Amino acid sequence: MAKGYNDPAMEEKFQDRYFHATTETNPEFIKEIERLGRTHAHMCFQCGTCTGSCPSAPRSSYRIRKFMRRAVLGLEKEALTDPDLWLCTTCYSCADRCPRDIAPTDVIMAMRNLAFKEDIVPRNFLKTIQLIYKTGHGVPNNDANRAARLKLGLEAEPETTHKYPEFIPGIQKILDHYDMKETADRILSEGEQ
Amino acid sequence: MHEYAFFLGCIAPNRYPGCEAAAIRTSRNVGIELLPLKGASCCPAPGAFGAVDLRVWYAMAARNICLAEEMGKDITLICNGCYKSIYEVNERLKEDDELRDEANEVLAEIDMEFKGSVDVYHLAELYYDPKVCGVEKIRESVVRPLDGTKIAVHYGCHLLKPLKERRFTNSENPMWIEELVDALGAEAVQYRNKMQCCGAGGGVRGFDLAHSLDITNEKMINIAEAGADALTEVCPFCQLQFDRGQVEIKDKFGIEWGLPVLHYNELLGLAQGMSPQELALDLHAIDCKPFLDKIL
Amino acid sequence: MAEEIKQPRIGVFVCHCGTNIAGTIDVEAVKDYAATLPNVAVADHYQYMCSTPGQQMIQDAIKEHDLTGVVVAACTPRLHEPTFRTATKEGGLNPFRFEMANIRDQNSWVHMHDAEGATEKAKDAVRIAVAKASLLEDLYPKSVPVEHAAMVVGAGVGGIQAALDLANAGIKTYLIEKSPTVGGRMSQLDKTFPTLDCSQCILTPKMVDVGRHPNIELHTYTEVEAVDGYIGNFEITLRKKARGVMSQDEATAKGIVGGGCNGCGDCEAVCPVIKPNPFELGMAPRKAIYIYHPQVVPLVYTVDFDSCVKCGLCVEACGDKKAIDLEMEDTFETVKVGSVILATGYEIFPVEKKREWGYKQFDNVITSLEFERLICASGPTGGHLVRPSDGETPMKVAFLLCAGSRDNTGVGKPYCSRFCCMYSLKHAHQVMEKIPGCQPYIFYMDIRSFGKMYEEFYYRIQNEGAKFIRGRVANILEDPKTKNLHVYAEDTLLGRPVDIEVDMAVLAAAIQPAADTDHVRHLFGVSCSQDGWLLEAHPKLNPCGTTTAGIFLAGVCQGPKDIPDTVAQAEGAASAASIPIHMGKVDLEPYFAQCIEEKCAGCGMCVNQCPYSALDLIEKDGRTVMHVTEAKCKGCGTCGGFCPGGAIYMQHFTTPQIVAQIDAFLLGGEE
Amino acid sequence: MAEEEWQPKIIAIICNWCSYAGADLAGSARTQYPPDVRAIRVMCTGRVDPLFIMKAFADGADGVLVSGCHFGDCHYIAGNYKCAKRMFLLKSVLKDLGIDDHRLRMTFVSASEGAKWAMVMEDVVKTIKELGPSPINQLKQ
Repeated sequence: MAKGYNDPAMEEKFQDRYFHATTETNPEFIKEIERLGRTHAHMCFQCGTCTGSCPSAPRSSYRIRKFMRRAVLGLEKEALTDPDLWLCTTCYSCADRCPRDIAPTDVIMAMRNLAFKEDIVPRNFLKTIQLIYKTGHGVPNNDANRAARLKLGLEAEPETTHKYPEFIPGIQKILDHYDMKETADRILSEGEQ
Repeated sequence: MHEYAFFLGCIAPNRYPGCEAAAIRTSRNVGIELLPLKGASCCPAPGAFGAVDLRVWYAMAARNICLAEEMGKDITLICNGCYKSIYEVNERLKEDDELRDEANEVLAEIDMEFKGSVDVYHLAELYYDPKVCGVEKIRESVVRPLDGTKIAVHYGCHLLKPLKERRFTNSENPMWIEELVDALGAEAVQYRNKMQCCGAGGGVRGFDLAHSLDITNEKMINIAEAGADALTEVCPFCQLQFDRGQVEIKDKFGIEWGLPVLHYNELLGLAQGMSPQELALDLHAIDCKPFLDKIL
Repeated sequence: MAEEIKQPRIGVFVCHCGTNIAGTIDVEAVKDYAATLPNVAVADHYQYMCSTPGQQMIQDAIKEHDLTGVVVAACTPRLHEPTFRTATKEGGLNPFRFEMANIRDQNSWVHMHDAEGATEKAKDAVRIAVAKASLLEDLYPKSVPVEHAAMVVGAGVGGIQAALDLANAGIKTYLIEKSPTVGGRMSQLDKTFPTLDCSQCILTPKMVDVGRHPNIELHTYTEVEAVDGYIGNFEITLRKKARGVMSQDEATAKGIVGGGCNGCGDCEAVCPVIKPNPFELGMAPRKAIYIYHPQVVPLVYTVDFDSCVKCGLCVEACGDKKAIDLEMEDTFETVKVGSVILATGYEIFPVEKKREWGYKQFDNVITSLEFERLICASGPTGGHLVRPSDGETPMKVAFLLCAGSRDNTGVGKPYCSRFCCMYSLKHAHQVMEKIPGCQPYIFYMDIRSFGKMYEEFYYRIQNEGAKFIRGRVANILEDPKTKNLHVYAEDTLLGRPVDIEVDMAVLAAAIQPAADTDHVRHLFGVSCSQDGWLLEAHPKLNPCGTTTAGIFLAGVCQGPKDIPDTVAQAEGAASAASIPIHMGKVDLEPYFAQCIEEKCAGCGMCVNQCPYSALDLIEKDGRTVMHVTEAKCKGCGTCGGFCPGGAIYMQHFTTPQIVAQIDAFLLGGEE
Repeated sequence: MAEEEWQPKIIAIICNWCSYAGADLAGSARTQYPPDVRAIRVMCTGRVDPLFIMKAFADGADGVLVSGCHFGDCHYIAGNYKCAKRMFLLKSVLKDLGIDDHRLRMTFVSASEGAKWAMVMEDVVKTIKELGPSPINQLKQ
């Protein structure tokens, strides 16, 4: 709720910080998360086992429990725009220990999927998409490695899309089906402007 | 001879080819034949691809599985990231009609169909499984015991977790890779917080390298405390994080560890008499010589 | 069976149950429909049929319309069948001419969003009930005498209290305990919350009382082997396990004057075999001939034949008392009782299954029950709390609540174990009291201090300086050098992960039914809830009873409870169990099988079907026919479901009645 | 009637101690399920004479459910075992008569399994709807 102060700095400083449960939340958010993440996130009772298990928590502001809370309440914007969303190493310790048998990691993955739909995604993810589109591999071969392979008695190109590039168009079809390359190119080029 | 379709992934063939070479030779010595899975791609990386669109993750992994279905062979692989993608997608598509139909809709565009006719195994679990190989067979295959060496084991997250979606029974204090290490004549040492993540997964290595290295560094502190001569793992991505990560840790934090990092297959290769050259250990960022000096 | 044939005249009464039924089902339509059914003389509906005016309606209608049967469409017969049978009887009909249609629990409540479907189903249910009611007959319950004795299985505090109450009410009571002494879990505890009185101090007098009460026959080291009979007349076979030692009474009975065990302990002193003492959870040794602790009741030694090497040194040491018999064998005894109370208690969930907390992996992670023994003055350390790893006094202790409780993973238990919050508060108090400067950290999700003076106790412990961290512990790691523990959690109120280095961690482990509970409940025919706790007849209105008449429940075997609740339920169970005994007789529901002798071919196949040996073949008028012993028949109808000749007549569930119900549903109704 | 969606006629014969109590529990918990099944209460599934079921099918039932206690939990020791054996035999008889044996089902629902009762109801209705009207009803017409 804007207060109508003439000084924008004051307006910002004293902005309404109440949690407005009826206006601020998106009830569809938790449903989307549960569909994508295949886990009953709404059953979270905030015990903190997830954060306590998290290797990223002690070295950052990332609190997976907070993301669970945002999921339960439907705080979509707050969740998707928080850069901490990308600090999950997907170690799944939280999933193994959650007493409510929820997989918080999969909640994070679902949120990342939803963030990607909003064009919120770190560049490294997009570059991986581009590499796979081009070569079939996220970490492609290079000349030094080819030389090493030959020394080992292996063929220069492994028995993957590297040796059989005829499989690459199929992979591109799959990625194109979901507009992955196009989206990645677009977001990356927008970032460069 | 047990035959499997060998899913290579990206990092093993393209960064640590010694892992690939070792896997093929060492497994043959214990009765496992790895057949090339022609035209396989990235698994795709569960953190990188699962994060942007899980539907693509399912479809791409399903394509790789279809290649093995066409061969009529179960899949084996040597990377935990690949294991998560290929194993989990295989199991989920087998169980969930909706997911399978969605994946098959896309696969139909390239004339493929996921049938759910094969199983997926990590090569390490086959080594441990007495029905396929077993610790005894590994022990018998050793010609150059790694006597007198202390080796720390890193299991890697995606091998065991989420435990509910795995065949394993313990993700808190497993000891079976230690048994495989002990079988080589080495001493597997325990260290603090053994099951902690290497820090690389979920795209964090690419998103915030320093953050991911800080996790790795914590592991290095704990491993050093235990006095290990080397670290072994069963995942080339963890290997990359520990091996090249040490160089990056030195760059960023000014700390030098110098701990050799070897994939279990490389370790097994050494114990079965392969030379460091045959394993391309020179491609490792951290010099393996201090460790090799103890056994050669 | 076939007196005067009278055209049935049925009254149908549809209950609204406030809006419980009428909110979904069109009761008016159901009533109107009922009026159109064959044999229905009157149909009506009312707000609450179970109320006094509702019952009066039934009574009046019976007289006014000369009814032969009554149908009430309302809740479930499991709730109000007795009510309406009474009303039917008051109206002048035989109470068994009543039939109920369940249109609430199995209809309006489960089809709340399908008014049309629910109403159709209610009409069908009424039609089915009317069909049965038209064929109901007068039945007369069989009255049987009740044995003036009771049995209590399990001699923890619940069983002890129940036995004392029964015995004080003048009832001969058999108290059965599988271990060598009475006392149960409570005797292992140090102090009790919130009053902090010593557990042994308040329990021991009761233990002594059961040992010498003239109305109590105490059987320790004894298990129930078999159960036969029914309410009022249970015949229970006891297995008295070979104890290897005779009590003074047993010795006297064998003519050994002045002999038998007097608890002197000379045998124990010479016994060469050392084993862990289960009473001390393995933290202290015992010999192969042992007592758990000095206050045992009865004070009689026991030989552990699994570890005894039969060297005979104890026999020598015992001398003229001749109490020890190393060749002793199990003996059996059958007793007759009118009612039974089960008080089989609980055990600790094997919390090592939750691997993240390192129990049985790290020395200094212990369970709360082990803590009780370590802090107890009569425990293995004389009440000095020490770390198992090095015997040092801990200065920082973590208490982990919900260790396996409130856990939906399938590894732990989904329920709240209910007393862990309170004893953990007590533990925190104890470490601060006994070890000056010792800091307790209580990791909790919620503190459930719901009982009388419990919240006040929470206040007190907080005031004494315990640190409360609102977060469930993620994992515990051990410092390999110091054996100290790092406890990892999130302080969810602070929003930061915490790593607290402590000397010792105490897991408030979940509880689960005692190991033999399942075996015991099968013997007595008692159901269990999904978690394995014994199932009460009604969670609110009959929490001590079971669905098997004459069997009652006391204490934790029915679900987690603390000592006050256990004792309260034990007293309730004792009161309930004493009712049939004081009445001296009980009415058995007359659902007996009858043989229709004209149809019986005497094949005898039914005889083997009967689980109660109630059926025999007899010679009658030159033919072999089946004969039912009514007192033995419990009315299951298994014989009736099997008889190839249709010669068995199951009262109240006769073949014509059931077929009429089937026909009414499938062939009756609107054309 | 005929124009509307076909409503199967399903009859359930259930024991007093476990399944009937479980069905009541589904009610107390307000677990919702389709209303197609009509229940008849007996003290024990041991009472269930195979003729009852044949009668129900002859009368035109599209499906019959018999539900009792879990094995080992029978209030009368073993009535449910005996019933299960009969149902097993009866299924083969039904098949011989050209009636799909999925139309007859025996389930085990305890007094504490309200949610399971609701699942059984869902599943029975689904199964019978998939099978369609009983062939006996078709013959009758």
